[in-house]
Amino acid sequence: MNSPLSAQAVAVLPRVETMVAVLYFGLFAISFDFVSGYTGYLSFGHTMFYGAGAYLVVLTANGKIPFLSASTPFVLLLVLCGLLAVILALLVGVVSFRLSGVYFAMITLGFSQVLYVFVRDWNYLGSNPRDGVAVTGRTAGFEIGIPGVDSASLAIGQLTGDTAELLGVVTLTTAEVSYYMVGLVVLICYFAMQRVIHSPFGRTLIAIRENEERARAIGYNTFYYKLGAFAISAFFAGTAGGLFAGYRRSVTPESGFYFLTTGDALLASIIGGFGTLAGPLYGHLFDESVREFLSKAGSGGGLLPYLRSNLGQGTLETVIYNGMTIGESIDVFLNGRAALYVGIVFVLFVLYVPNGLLGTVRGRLNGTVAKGFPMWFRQRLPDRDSDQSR
Amino acid sequence: TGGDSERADSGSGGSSSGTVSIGVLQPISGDLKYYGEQALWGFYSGLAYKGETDPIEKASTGTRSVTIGDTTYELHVRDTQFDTDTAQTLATNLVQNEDVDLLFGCASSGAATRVIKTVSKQTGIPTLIGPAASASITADSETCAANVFRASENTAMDARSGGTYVAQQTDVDSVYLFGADYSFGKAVVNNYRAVLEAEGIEILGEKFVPQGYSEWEGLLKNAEDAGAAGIVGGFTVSTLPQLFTAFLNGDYSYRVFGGFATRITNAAMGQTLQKELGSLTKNAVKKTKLGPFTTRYHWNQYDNEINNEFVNMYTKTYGVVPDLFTAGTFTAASAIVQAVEEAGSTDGSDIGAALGGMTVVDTPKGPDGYTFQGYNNQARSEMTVAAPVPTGDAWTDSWDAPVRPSDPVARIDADTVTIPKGADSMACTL
Amino acid sequence: MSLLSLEAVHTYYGDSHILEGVSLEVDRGEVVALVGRNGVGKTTTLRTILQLTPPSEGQVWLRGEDITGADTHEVADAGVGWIPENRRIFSRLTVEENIHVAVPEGRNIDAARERAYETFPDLREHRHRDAGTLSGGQQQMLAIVRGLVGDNDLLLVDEPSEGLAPLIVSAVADALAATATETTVLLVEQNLPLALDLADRFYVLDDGQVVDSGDTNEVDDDDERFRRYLSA
Amino acid sequence: MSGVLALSPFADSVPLFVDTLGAFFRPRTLFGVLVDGVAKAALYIMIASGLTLIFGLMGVLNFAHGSMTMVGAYLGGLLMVLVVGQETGDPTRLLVFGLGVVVVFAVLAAFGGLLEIGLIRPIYDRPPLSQILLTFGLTLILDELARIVVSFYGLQPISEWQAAMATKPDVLGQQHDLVVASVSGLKLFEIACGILAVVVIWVFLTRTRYGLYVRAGSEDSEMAAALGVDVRRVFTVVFALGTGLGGVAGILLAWDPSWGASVPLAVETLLPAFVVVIIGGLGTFRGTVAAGLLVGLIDATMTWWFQNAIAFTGLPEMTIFLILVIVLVVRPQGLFGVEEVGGH
Amino acid sequence: MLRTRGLTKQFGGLTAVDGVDIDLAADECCSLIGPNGAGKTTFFDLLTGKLTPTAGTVELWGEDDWIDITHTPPHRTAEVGLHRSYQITNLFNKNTVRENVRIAAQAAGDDAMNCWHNTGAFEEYITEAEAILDRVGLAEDADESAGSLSHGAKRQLEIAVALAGDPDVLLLDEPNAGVSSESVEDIVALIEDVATDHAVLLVEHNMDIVMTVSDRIVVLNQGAVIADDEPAAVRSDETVQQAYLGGYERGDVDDDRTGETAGGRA
Ligand SMILES: Nc1ncnc2c1ncn2[C@@H]1O[C@H](COP(=O)(O)OP(=O)(O)OP(=O)(O)O)[C@@H](O)[C@H]1O
Ligand SMILES: Nc1ncnc2c1ncn2[C@@H]1O[C@H](COP(=O)(O)OP(=O)(O)OP(=O)(O)O)[C@@H](O)[C@H]1O
Ligand SMILES: [Mg+2]
Ligand SMILES: [Mg+2]
Repeated sequence: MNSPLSAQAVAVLPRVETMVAVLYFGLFAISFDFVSGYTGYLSFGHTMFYGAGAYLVVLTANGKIPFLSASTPFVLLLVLCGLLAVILALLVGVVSFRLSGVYFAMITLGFSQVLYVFVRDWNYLGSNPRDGVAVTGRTAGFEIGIPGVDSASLAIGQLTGDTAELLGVVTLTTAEVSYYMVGLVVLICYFAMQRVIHSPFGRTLIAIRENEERARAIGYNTFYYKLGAFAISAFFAGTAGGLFAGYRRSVTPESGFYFLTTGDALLASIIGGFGTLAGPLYGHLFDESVREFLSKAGSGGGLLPYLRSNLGQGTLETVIYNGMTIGESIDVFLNGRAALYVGIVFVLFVLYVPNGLLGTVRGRLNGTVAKGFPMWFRQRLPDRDSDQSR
Repeated sequence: TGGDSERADSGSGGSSSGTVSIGVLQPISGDLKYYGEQALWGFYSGLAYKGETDPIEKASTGTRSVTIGDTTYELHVRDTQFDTDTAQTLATNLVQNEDVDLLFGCASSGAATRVIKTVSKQTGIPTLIGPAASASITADSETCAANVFRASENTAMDARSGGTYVAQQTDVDSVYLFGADYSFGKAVVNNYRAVLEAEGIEILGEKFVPQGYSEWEGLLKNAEDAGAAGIVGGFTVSTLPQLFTAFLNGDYSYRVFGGFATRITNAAMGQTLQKELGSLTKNAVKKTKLGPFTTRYHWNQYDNEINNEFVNMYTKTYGVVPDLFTAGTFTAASAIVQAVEEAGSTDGSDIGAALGGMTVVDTPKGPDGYTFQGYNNQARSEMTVAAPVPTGDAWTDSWDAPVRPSDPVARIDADTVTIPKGADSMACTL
Repeated sequence: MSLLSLEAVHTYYGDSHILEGVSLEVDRGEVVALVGRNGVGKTTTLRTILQLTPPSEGQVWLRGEDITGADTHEVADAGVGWIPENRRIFSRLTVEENIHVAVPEGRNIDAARERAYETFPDLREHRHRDAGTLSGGQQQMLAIVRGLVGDNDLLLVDEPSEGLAPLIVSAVADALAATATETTVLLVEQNLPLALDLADRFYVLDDGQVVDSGDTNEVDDDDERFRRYLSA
Repeated sequence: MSGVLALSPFADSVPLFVDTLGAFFRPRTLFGVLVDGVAKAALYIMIASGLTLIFGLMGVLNFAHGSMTMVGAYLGGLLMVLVVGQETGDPTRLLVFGLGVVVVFAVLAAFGGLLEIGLIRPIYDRPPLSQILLTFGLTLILDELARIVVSFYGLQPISEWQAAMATKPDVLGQQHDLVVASVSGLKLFEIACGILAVVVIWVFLTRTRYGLYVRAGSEDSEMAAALGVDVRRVFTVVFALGTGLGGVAGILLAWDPSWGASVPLAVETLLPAFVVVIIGGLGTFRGTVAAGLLVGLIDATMTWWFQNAIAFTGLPEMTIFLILVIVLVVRPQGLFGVEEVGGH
Repeated sequence: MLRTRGLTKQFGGLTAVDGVDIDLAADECCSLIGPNGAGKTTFFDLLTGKLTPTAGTVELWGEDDWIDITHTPPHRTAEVGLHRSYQITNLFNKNTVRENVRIAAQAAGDDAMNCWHNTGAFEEYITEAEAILDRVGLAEDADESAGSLSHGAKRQLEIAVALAGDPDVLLLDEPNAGVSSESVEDIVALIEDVATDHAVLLVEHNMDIVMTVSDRIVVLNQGAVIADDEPAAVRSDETVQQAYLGGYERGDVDDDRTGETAGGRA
C-alpha cells in the first residue's frame, strides 16, 4: 500500500489486509466479551457461532444449503448467520445455563469441540472437510450495502471485491473497500451491543455477574437474562463469522470451530480489557500487530525484512553462539515465533494491566474511549480523509 | 466486478518485457520445512540447469532472480508454514500486490486445493502445483482448470504403479487397504482399489483412520483375521511410523505395500526397524515383509545425463541427495523456461497456453520424461518400485536415514500410471 | 509489660483513613471491651492487630515484640486468635474440618473437638455437614469455638453474640468467661450490657480514635459516657 | 459417498451393526477392551490428578498443565535417550525410568513452585478467571519455547519422538498371554503406574493436613491465615506437587505409541484432563478416579467399534467430548461434585 | 395477606421446618423468633421459593383471592410482591450502593427487559433508590461500593434492597444483627415506619426490638410453632421461656453455668 509512513512505521503497523481481519475477528472478540465479560459466564465454546456463520456463507455460496440460492444477498446472509447462531445458542444455552462457573465454560467447550470434529469429518460439506471449505459456487464478490441497489453496495474480498473512486481523486483498492465496508458492519454491530450494555437489560447482566442469587431474589429470572445475553452475543459472533467467510471466501474447521479460536478472542479481550466491549478490538489489533511484526516477508514484512535492510549483511552474519549467526538466531527466536511473545505480553497484561488497554485508559480519563472508535479508524489510513465507515 | 479488474492487472503487470515474475509458495518453516526446502532446491536446480548457472543456495523467503537467455525470472518466495489459510493469504497478496505472472507451489494438498479454488480460478493466473500430490487436484472438477498444471507426480501414480506391481509381479492375491481420512489417503486407497480390482486381486476390506492414528494393533489384527496376503498403507510421516511400529511389534503373516516417502519417513521407519531388529542387515530388513514400495523419484532410480548432473549440482549445493519431490519441481522450472521460450512471451497467459500438452525436454527422468496430459494438465512420467535397504556407507553423509530405496526392482511405464481419460474417477475433461 | 499494645496506629483502606492514631493496652489475663458505633473502626482495629490490614503508621507490640508488618499466620502462631464478625466459617468444609483447621499442628484434635461440642452441643449433631448449610446462629457458634480451640494467649472477639438466641448468648457469655480465666480477650460487642458484664476495662472508639476508656465497674450500660458516642 | 446417505456420517455402519454386536460380546473381545480401557483410564487419571489437586484444592484451573506433561515427556525422554543404549537390558531400562520419574518430578515441581510464587500468587485475590488466563498465557509461551528447542535439535515437534519411545523395555513391547487374551506389557505397566499414583495422592490427601489447609485457604485465605495456616507456603507446595505429577504422567506417555513425546501433546492431554476433572466433579479426587475409569472404558469401547464397524472417522476424537456433554447434562455438578462448588 | 398450611422442609433426616401454619395480615408486623436452627431462615427460603417444601403450601393474597405460590421460583415470588432481606449479608459488592437499590427497584418495574434505551432514561428507579437510601440513612454513602461499607452499614443496605419495588410482604431476617445497640432505636423506628405500609415478617433475636415492634409473635422450635400470640403473652409463656428466652440478664455470667446450659440445650 502506498502509505507515506517511514520504513519503521511500515514495519510496525499492520497492512490494510490485516486490518480487515482485525475488524471481523474484533467483532467476534467483542461478542465474546459481551457475554463473558458482562455476565461472568465464560463462553468457551463461543467459536461455534463464528464457525456456524462462516460455514453458512460458504456452503450457501456452494449451493449446499437447501432452500438458499447461491446468489442470496450477502447482507441478508449475514443476518441469517446471526439467526443460525442464535438458534444454536438457544439450544446450547438451555442445557448449559443449568451450570455455572467452570462447568459452564467446559460444557460449552464440549459442544464446540463436538461440532469441530463433526465439520472435520462430514463429507457432505466438501470433498475434504478436514481442509475446510472454500467458495467454488460463485466468482462474484459478496456485496455489502442495500440489496438489489447496485450503486449502494460494494463487494468485499481482496480478489473479488470492488475498487472505488472517491471524489475522483483517491482510488480505494479492493482491500481498502473491504476494510471500510466490513468496518461499517462491525461499527453498527458494536453500537448495537453498546446500547444493550447500557440498557436496563445490560445492567441486569452486570448484577447477575456480581451476585446471581441476589439478582434472582430481587425478581430477575436470571436464566432468561443469561440466555438472552448468550443469544445476542451469538448473533454478532455469527455475523462476524459471516464477514470472515465473505472476505476470505474459505473457512477451515480450525479457524471456525477449534477451541483455540475462542482462545484468541479471550486473548484479545484480556489485552483490550475484559468487560469493556470495545476493548477486545484493540486487543486483537495489538495481537495481530505483534504477530505480523514478527512474521516473514510477504505475510506482512515486519521485523525480519526491516532488520535485514537496516542491520546490513555484516551484522547478520556475525556469529554469536557456536556457529549461529545473528541472522539465524533471528530466524530461530523471532521469525514466526509470535505466539511466544504474544504469550509473554498476555501474561504481563494479566499480571500488571488487569483491566486491559481500554479498561485502564477508561479508568484514567474515566470517559468511554469507545467514542473515539470511528475517529481512530480513520487514523489507521492517514492518507485517506474519506470516511465511509460512518 | 472486481474480479475482472484484478485479472486485467495481474495480466498486464507481468508483461514488462523480459521478466517473468513467479510467486513461489512452499513451507520452509515449522515441522515439514524439509518438504518445502527440497521442493525449492529442486526448482532452483531446474532453473540452474536450464540457465547453466549454479542453483540459488538459500531456501528462504524473499525475492530472488535468475537470468536465462534474455529473460529474467523473478521469484517471490513465500513461506506457507504448511497451512492452508496462510497459503491462501500469501497467494492472494502475491497476485494482488506483487502482480506475479505465475504461481508455483504448495506442498500440502489442502493448501494447493485452497489456492486453486480461491486464487487461480478466481483470477485465471497460470498455476503450477507441486509437490502437493493429491490425485484429486488434477482429477476433480472443483480444482481442475485450464490454468492449473502439475509436473509433480501424484498419489494416483503412486497407487497405480504400486497396484500394478503388486498385481503383476508378486504372489499377493488379496489385500486390505488402509488410508488416512483426507485427500491424500483417499486418493491412494481409491486408486489402489481401481487397479487391483482391474487386475483381479481381492480387496478384503478398507479402513480410513484419522491422520496420526496410533491404535493399530486392533486394525492390523482385523487384516490378519480377514486373511489378507498384503496390506497397503496410504499415509504420510504423521501416521506411518505408528503403523510400522505396530506391524513390527506383532507378527503378521502379510506384506506391507505403499509409497516410498521422503528422507524423514525413511528415518522414522529406519529408527523403528533399528529398534525392532537391533542391527540393520539387508536380509533382516527383507524378512520384515516391508515393501517393496513405489517411488516417484529418488536420486538413485534413474541413470541419465540430466539426472547425473542434477544429482551432482544438488548434492554439491545442498549437501544432500535429491529427494522424493525434487524431480517434479525440477521439471516445473524446466517446463516454465521451455514454455517461455516456445511462447516467445513473458506474459502469464501465453506461458499458460504453451504449457498445455507440452512435453518437457529436460527432466531428471531423462529427456522428454514428463508430458502434460491434455485432458487434465497433469504431467505423466515413469515411476519405479524399490525395496527398503540399509543405507550403507556410500550414502550415509548425503542420505541421513538408516534405510534407503534400493535400485529399482521394477519400472512402471508413464502411460499406465496416471488416471486414464474417461475413467470414472477422472472428472476433469479440458 | 502488657501483652498487647497499640501505639498511635494509623490504618487506611486504599486512601480512606480509618484509624487515626489509635493507642490501647491489653494486659495479660484481663478482658477488654472495645465499643463504638457502626463504622468507627472496631473491626479495623482487630484486623490491624492481626496485620490483615497493616498500619501505615504506628506500631503493634505483642509481649513487647514489634509485630508490625509481620505475616498474619506468624501473628496467629504467636498465640493470637480471632473470632471475626460475620462468621467467616469455611462453608465448603464440614463443621469438623472447620475445627481441625483451627487446631494448631501437634495439638490433640479430639480433645479440641470435644471441648467445642461441649460449649455448643448443637454443633455435634451437624458435625459432618458442610458448614455452609448451617443456620446463621450455628455458623456463629462454629466461628466462636474455632477461636476457642486454638488455645491462644490473646483472643480477638468481634461481635460474638450477633444472631444468637438469648439462651445461646448466655452460653457464649459463659464460654467467653470460662476462656477468660486462662486467656486474655479483646472484645468488640454491640450488646453493651454483655460487653460490660464480661469486660474488666473498656475503650470507646469514635471516628478512628479512642475517645474514652475506663473500668467497667465504674459504669453501667446506659451511662452518659456511652450515650454520647454510641447513639447515632 | 453422496446424496442423502452422505448426510449421515454413520450411514455405512448400519448394516454391519448387528453381527458386530455379536463379535463385541465375545469374551476375549470384552476382556481385551476391558484391559485396554483400564490402561487408558490409568493414563487419564495420571494426566488429570495433578490438575485435580491444583483445581480442586486451590480453585485454580491450570491451563498450563498439559504443557507440564509435554515438558515432562521430553525431559524424561531425553534422560532415557541419553542413558539407554541399543543393548541396555530391560531391568536397567526400568531403573532409568524410575530415575526419570524422580528427576522429572523434582524438576517440574520446582518449576511449578517458582511459577506459583512468581506469577500466580499475586493474583489469588482476583476472580478465578484471571488465573485461567494467566496459565493460558503460560501454555502459549511454554509450547512455543518447546517448539524452538525441539526443532533446534532437529527433532520433529509434531510427530512423536521415536528415539524416546525406543528406550522402552522389550517386555513392555511384547504381548503377554493373560486369562483369555494376550495383552501388551505396556498396558499392564501403565495400569500399575496408575494404581501407584492414585495410592500416593490418596495418602497425601488423607494423611497430611495439606488438603484441608488449601481448601480452607482457597475459600478465605485471610481467615485461614488468622488461624495460623501459612497459606502461601501450602499453596506453593500443592501447586508444585500438581505440576510435578503432570510431568510424571508425561514421562509415561513418552513410551506409549498412542501418545509419545511431542509438542501437541500439551493440548492432546489438556483437554482429556479437563474433561476427566470436570465430569468427576471439581475437587473430589474420588470423582477424578471414577471419571478416569469411565472415560477410559468408554473410549476403549468406542475404539473397538470404530475399528470394527463404524466408518465415521470423527468418532475417536469426538467420544470424550460427547461424554463430557452427556455427563454434565445428566449430572450438572459432575459425578461426585457438590452443587455449590460449581458456582462462581 | 400471606398464609402457609402445613409447611414442611426436611434436609435428609433433619426436619428444619415442621408443619407450620402462619397467617400474616396486611400491614401487620409479626415477629418470628426461636432458637438458633429452629428453622426461621429456612421458613423464609420456603416462602420465597429459594427452597421447595417437602410438604405444605404457601399462598399470597392477590387482588381478590389467594394465589398459590408454593412452587414458584424466587424471581416470581419477588415479582408478586414478596421481598426479603438476608441474615448473612448478600449484596452486589462491586456495584455502588445506589446501583444496588436501583437494580432492585428496576426489577419491580417492567422495563428490565428493555435492551435499547439507556438506563438514564428511566429516572423513576433512580429517584426511588435515592428515596429508600434516605429512609435507611445511607444517603451519603450512595456512591460508595457496597463492599466497602462497614458491617452495620451493609445490614442497612440489606433492608434498602429488600424495600425497593415496594413489596406487599417484607421478610426481614435479623435486620439489625451487628448494628450497634445504641442505634437500635433507629432500626426500630425504621421497622415500625416500614410496617405502616407493608406486611412485615421479622426474624430477630433482640427481644427489646421484638417486643416493641411486633403486633404478634410466632415462636418456632425445632421447626414447629410452639406459640403464636401477643408479645406479652408470649414473653410469659413457659415453654417459650424454656426453649428460647431463658434469657441472659446482666450479672448472670460469673457463676459457672456452662455445663448446665449445655444440658438445657441438648
Ligand atoms: N474493605 C474496605 N474498603 C474500604 N473501606 C472499608 C473497608 N472495610 C471497611 N471500610 C470502612 O472502614 C470504616 C470502619 O469499618 P469497620 O468495619 O472497622 O467498622 P466497625 O467499627 O467494625 O463497624 P461495625 O460495628 O459495623 O462492624 C467504615 O467506614 C467502613 O466503611
Ligand atoms: N441446606 C441445608 N442442608 C441441611 N440442613 C440445613 C440446610 N439449611 C439449614 N439446615 C438446617 O436446618 C435447621 C434450620 O436452619 P435455619 O437456618 O432455618 O435456622 P434459623 O432458625 O434461621 O436459625 P438462626 O436463628 O441461627 O438463623 C438448622 O439445623 C440447619 O442446620
Ligand atoms: Mg465490625
Ligand atoms: Mg437464620
